[in-house]
Amino acid sequence: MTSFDRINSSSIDTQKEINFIFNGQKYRGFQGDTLASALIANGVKLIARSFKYHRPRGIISCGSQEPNGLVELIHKDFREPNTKATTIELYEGLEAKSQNSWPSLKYDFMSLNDKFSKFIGAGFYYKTFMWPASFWEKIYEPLIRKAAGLGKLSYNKNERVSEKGFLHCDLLVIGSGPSGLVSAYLAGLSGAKVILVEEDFIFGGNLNNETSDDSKTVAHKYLRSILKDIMKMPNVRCMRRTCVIGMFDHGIFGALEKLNQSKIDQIFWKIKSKKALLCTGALERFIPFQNNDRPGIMLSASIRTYLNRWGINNFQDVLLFTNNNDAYLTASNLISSGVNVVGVVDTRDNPKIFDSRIKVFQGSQVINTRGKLELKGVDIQNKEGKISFLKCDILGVTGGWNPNIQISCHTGVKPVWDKKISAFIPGKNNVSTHLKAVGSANGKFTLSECISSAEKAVLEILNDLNFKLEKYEIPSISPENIDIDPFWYVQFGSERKWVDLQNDVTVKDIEIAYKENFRSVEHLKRYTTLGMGTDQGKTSNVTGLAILASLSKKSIPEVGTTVFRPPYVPVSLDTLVGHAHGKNFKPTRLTPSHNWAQENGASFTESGLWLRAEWYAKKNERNWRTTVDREVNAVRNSVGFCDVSTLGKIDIQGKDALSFINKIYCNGFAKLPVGKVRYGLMLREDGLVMDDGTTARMSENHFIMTTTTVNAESVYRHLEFCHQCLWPELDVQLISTTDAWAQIAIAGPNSRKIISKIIDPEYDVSNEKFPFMACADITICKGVRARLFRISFSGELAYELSVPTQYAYSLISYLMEIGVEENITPYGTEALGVMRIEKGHAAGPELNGTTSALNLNMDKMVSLKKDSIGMVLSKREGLHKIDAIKLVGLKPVKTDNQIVSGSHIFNLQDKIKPENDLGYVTSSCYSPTMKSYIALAFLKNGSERYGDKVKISNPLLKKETYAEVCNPVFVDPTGDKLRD
Amino acid sequence: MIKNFLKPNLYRSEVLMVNDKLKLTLDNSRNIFSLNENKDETNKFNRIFKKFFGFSVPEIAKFKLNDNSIALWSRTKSYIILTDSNLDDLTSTFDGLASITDQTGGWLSFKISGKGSIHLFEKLITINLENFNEGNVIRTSIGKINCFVFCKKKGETYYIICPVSFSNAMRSRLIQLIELS
Amino acid sequence: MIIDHPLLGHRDISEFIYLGDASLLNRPKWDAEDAEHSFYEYLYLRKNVAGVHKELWFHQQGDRSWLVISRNTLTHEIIKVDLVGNHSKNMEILND
Amino acid sequence: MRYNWLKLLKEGFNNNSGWEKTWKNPELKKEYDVIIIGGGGHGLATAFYLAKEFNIKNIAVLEKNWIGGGNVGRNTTIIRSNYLLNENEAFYEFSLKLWESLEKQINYNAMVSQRGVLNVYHSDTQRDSFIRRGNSMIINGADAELYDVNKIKSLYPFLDFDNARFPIKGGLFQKRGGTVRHDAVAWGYAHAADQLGVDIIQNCEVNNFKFKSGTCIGVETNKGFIKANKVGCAVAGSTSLLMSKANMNLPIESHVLQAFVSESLKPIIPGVITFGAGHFYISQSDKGGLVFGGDIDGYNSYAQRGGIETLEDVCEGGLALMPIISKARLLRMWGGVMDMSMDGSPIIDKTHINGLYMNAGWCYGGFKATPASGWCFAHLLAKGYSHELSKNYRLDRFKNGYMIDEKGQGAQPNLH
Repeated sequence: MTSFDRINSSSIDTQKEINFIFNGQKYRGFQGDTLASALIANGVKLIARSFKYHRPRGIISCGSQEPNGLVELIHKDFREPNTKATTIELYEGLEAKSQNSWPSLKYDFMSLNDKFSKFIGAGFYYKTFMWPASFWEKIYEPLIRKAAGLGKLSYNKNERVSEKGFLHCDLLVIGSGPSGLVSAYLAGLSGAKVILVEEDFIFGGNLNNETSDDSKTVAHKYLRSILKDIMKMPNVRCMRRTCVIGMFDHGIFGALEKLNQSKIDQIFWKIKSKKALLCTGALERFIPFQNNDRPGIMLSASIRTYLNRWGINNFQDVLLFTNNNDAYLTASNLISSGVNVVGVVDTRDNPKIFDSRIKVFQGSQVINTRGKLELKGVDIQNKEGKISFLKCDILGVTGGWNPNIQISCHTGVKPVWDKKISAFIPGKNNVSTHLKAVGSANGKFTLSECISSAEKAVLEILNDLNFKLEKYEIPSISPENIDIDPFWYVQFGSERKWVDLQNDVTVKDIEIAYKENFRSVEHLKRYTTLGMGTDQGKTSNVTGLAILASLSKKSIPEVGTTVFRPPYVPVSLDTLVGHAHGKNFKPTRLTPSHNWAQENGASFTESGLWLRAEWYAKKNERNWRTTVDREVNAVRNSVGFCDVSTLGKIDIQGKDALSFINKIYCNGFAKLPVGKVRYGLMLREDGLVMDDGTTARMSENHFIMTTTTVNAESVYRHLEFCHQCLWPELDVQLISTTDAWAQIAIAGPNSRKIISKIIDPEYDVSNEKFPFMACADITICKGVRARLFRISFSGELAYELSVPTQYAYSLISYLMEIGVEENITPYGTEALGVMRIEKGHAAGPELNGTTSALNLNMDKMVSLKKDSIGMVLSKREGLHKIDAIKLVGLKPVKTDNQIVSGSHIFNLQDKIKPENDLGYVTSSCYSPTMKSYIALAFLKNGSERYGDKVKISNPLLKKETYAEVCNPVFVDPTGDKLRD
Repeated sequence: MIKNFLKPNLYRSEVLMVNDKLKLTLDNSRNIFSLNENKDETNKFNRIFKKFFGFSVPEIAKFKLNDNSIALWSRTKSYIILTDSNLDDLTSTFDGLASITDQTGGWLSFKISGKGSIHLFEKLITINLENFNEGNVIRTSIGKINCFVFCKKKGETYYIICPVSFSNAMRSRLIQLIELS
Repeated sequence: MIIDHPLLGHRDISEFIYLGDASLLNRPKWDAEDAEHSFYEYLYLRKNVAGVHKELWFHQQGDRSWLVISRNTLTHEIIKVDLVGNHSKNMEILND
Repeated sequence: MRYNWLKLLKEGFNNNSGWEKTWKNPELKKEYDVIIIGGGGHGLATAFYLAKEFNIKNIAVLEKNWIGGGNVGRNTTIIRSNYLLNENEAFYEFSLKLWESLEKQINYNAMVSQRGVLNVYHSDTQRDSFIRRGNSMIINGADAELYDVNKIKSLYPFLDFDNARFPIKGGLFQKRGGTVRHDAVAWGYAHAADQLGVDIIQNCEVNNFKFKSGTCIGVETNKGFIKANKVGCAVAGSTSLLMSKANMNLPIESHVLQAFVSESLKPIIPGVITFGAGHFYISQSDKGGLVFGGDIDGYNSYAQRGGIETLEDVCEGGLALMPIISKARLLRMWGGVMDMSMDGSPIIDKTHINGLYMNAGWCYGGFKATPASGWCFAHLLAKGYSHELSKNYRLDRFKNGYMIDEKGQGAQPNLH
């Protein structure tokens, strides 16, 4: 039988033939097929192997509830594991293969497990593999891990990109079956903004699965016509191939849209909806009986779907097993299209027969099946207990229906049990969103109920949203009757009866779990792995619950409910990332000097989001150290410059700016005169150091605060908090101007020479007129506005010059021109770091959020006479321990011994034990100025230990050296250079 | 006007990218300032503002413009001004009424026009574009970059103003997305 | 989540940064007798209610305003959003 | 019953009909020497060690729902002892040692799997703090190695070395770190405690304490009043709610931490890997699922679920670290409610009320701490004073300024 014999169907285009490959073999299907339908049409029944016992498995369903039909989809440059054949839209050249089987699908080595199933039932591993302990990682676990797992991951080289987006609407309709269509149509008529999403690649849901027999013709006509109208409505956005994966807080839904003809592969939408309707229909239940997992055993309504939607009738002898009327519809449809229906095995004693052509085995059950790789036949047992064999190659099973309620549980609302249909329906009072379920998703299974419940719900919603609905028409539809008689599983027999096909959870497993006191639903799930597979228990959870209920002689709602969590269907992680991967993981921030630095051979380093010049290597230089030493020497001996624009710059203005700043810093600012800069120490309210920097008073009410690069954002937020939340009465304006100004540090004995060459004549930068810690608004190069601060991070005579960002490039080039005779040298962050260590300035490693002013030897700075953030709690006992660690300098006993940052410090005679731990090295470098390695460290009682020798222990790198404790300021401790 | 011999990088107006649906232009001819009203000066500030710019203070989340200037509401009593006037004009005018901060060169503005713009912004920002009308401005983030977005003509012309340090990142993001649409 | 900003309407949570319990608005007097103890309670001790919680959020990516949001910590439902104001207004927000 | 090969074989042949309850459902007594409130990992471990190490016999564990339903059943199963501060490192190393001998002690296979924990770093500053941390580990008797980028390339070739926004420069590795089957920890402790006569009472919710002249003499439950000499609370996530019944405001906020698991895949990820330039950590379960997580959602919450923003942030971190997982599919996400303390470190201490003790503030370090937490809490309950290793986890440390702040974030729980 080939895929070419199909009875006619509107959902496939038999003119458009599609070639595809499955497990290396070529097949043909049609436009409109899924991989599953095409395989079934080609008579392929064996598709996969199960997770634990590697049992042969075939397709049982026709949607995302499929537990068996998982394949690996093979693309040019990557593979998609665990893909459900039932959801793959067939395309030309599609290639797929089975997973979890070796050497082949037919002969799978691991199916040995099946033989030992007795010994590896639920939770067996918790009770063994314990002896000897060392064997777990070495032997048992590797074996288990090798056996476990389904598909394989591959490097993803997908050229087609993922994007993300955000949509808003009044009403989100999830699902385009009968209820969804009516909902979207009526809401659309009212003018409301509607989004209609459909997981499938065609709209219509169940409409595509049924024949329009007399009872349904009217309804189907109507539904097809409104579908056409909806498509034309400008206020209705129809999105197919779009699956809502979850409902989140405040009416936000996550939805994944697949695009097949676009450079964009998929878009992950967040949809903010005022109201939402769940029109996701219902999922057919399976019935556990002995060996109910053979290829050829399917869900009854899915068979009907393959017949009606995909025109597949290549079944030989079909038997159906049911506890409700739906199976008879499947039977009739099959018979009408020429398939031999062996009969319907009905658990009910006297079911109403609709179709005289159907042979009925009433009050009977299927108790076992035969056939290895494919179904050959079944044993049934009638009321009297008489067992007989029936030959068949397809067995359709239906245990009734579960409303597809998963999404309604995502915000933590538990479903409720509906006795009438013996199934769970969505819980009410869904506080955090306004989701309503209608139609089958709400347990209203018949077409007439679907349409009427949708109408009712939409009218309520439109009323709430104040949309008026003009007149509309809905035809009256004759009600049907499903008449279900709860039947959960076949008692007969001791062989395995599968509840969860993918994870190989059987009735027996549930019995064992119960026996061992795993009686809460959650215990059951976790112990047996029931419903933990990629199908998320869509076909198994409720059945498992029912079995647990019958074991504990309780009603199902008494036993508990199963709460579903997002996502509704598994989604690949790249969907949730969109554009933000690789280099785009985080945006890159460039400094004003970036282009110049690039042209001048800088190498760059990440510093937060920034890229900063690390150093400017010259051709002949041996290594980075040579370069950095040169840069440092240049500054110490003549002059160099460095882009420090990444420091946070906050413009503080207003009448009360000064008193505000005085509350922010713990040291006094009240007396800061115009034209002066001051170092400020910022504490958190808990009294520990938050950040440090300088603040300059440019004019009466205008201040410029600088923060460290890392804390720029958090300090700004902190200031806004202090202003808006603590002291709103103050007249202060805060503006972050980090991007507007390029700030260039010009440092070294010759820096004043350089400044004099560019500053406009009317300004005087002599030491007298512009002393250490002076600042001013100036102009340079004939009128370029600029700001000059005489501050120094390096300890040399130094300035920081700010110009509007767009002048940075040109200014730097100009500095290089005029600085030739001083051999002006650009330096990077590394040299900057070396010089600040030489000068004993605290930076990131010292301001690590756990250090107090005392630790930094700055406790005298904290003014107790004023209100400032952190002052009060900085007085706590713990922040004034007698043996508190203090910032110190370290000189290695042998100058060429490196002192590695992160090493811990011990007294010479002490053992390396926690109780002897005296502190740690925070920053270290080679100091070309001291001609030695040096370091900064926190050391207990540090300030009293200058001159002492200590042990610098680094067991991690198996290093130990000795160093002498000293003043952290290595260069110019008296600060003369700064002032001359 | 400055007649110095340092050359600012001028990002005037250049077209960065065009296709049948969208056009991306860099549009930077003006000085940029933030203007922050001082405490308890509202009435006087509003009066002077109207006199100086020729339009009244923009309401919350709105912007005003004429041939010389655009004024964006950025936060309560705070505005971003793109204008031909220079710092001295502003300081002299608003002396004591407002704090002025020169941001020229600190921000870069991208113009996005074309019928594809709605579908572009769906993928860039989270607000409801249905209600984002001509004359509206928001401060938000695009791909983790803080920026202003304003609507000159609904569904047609929008502007993104972004910090200069992020402008390369923003630029490549916009170009990439336009290429896809 | 979506926060209904008093001035700007519905804005996505990604634009905001959370600080914590709104009682942080009520900073003790620095020069009071028991300042150290009251600052300890102010900074460290929390009611941590299960139910409607008043909390401080900052509109980092937006208008840089600090908001007091009344949010149910059991359902994440937001009941009320206020801009912080002068001290007396803030105390009203805290106490209402 | 003791579990072993033979038992398994025997049961296999007799159709698995002879298995007994893993823990019994005993009758609730009127009085106990010690009542532990909270049948999570910490509560059950405490009961077990009380009975085993401090031989107190008359013990009850009261669980308001089903045991192991709290954070022990909702985490990313990681165990490690790679802390920076001595106060923490010593404690967590003790915990790791207890993990190593756990299964023998409880006769239950919790699948303690020491396949190593790798923290990668991306900058020199990060390297330096990792070196400091690695040294703390070794000084406290733990194991640690510093890997350079080449070593990492050879061991974890699937990480992003070519196109990373923040290039990997190296990593800190702890070989003895790894994962444990989280549910099995609760079940195993329950099983072992039950064998020692501890009463494990499920569906028993404590509504209030009963005090008599400043002493706690028992608890009011939905099953009535139960008398006790000592009451220990181990209800992380709900600590504030419970302790408020003793009029306590705590230095704790409740926050949601989400965890995520992918579809089952063939083994690819050895041990645990954490990202240094974003919020992401990952391991692979024995069943093949990628188990991963990131930062807490960041706002107070008692809902056992989080927002989609965190999921996106976590996935961004994941793909930035290892693009190979792009096509792995997210299967489930869930949230647990954390006791986030004001310095990121736990509290194991007495309260101002005699006979009332608390074990709380675990932030998201709780799971790996389970054995040591149980042991030290049992010590405190049995002897009335703190175990040497938990003596710094005092409730009054905030008042006196002795915070134990690994991250240096200060009094902001959502940043720890």
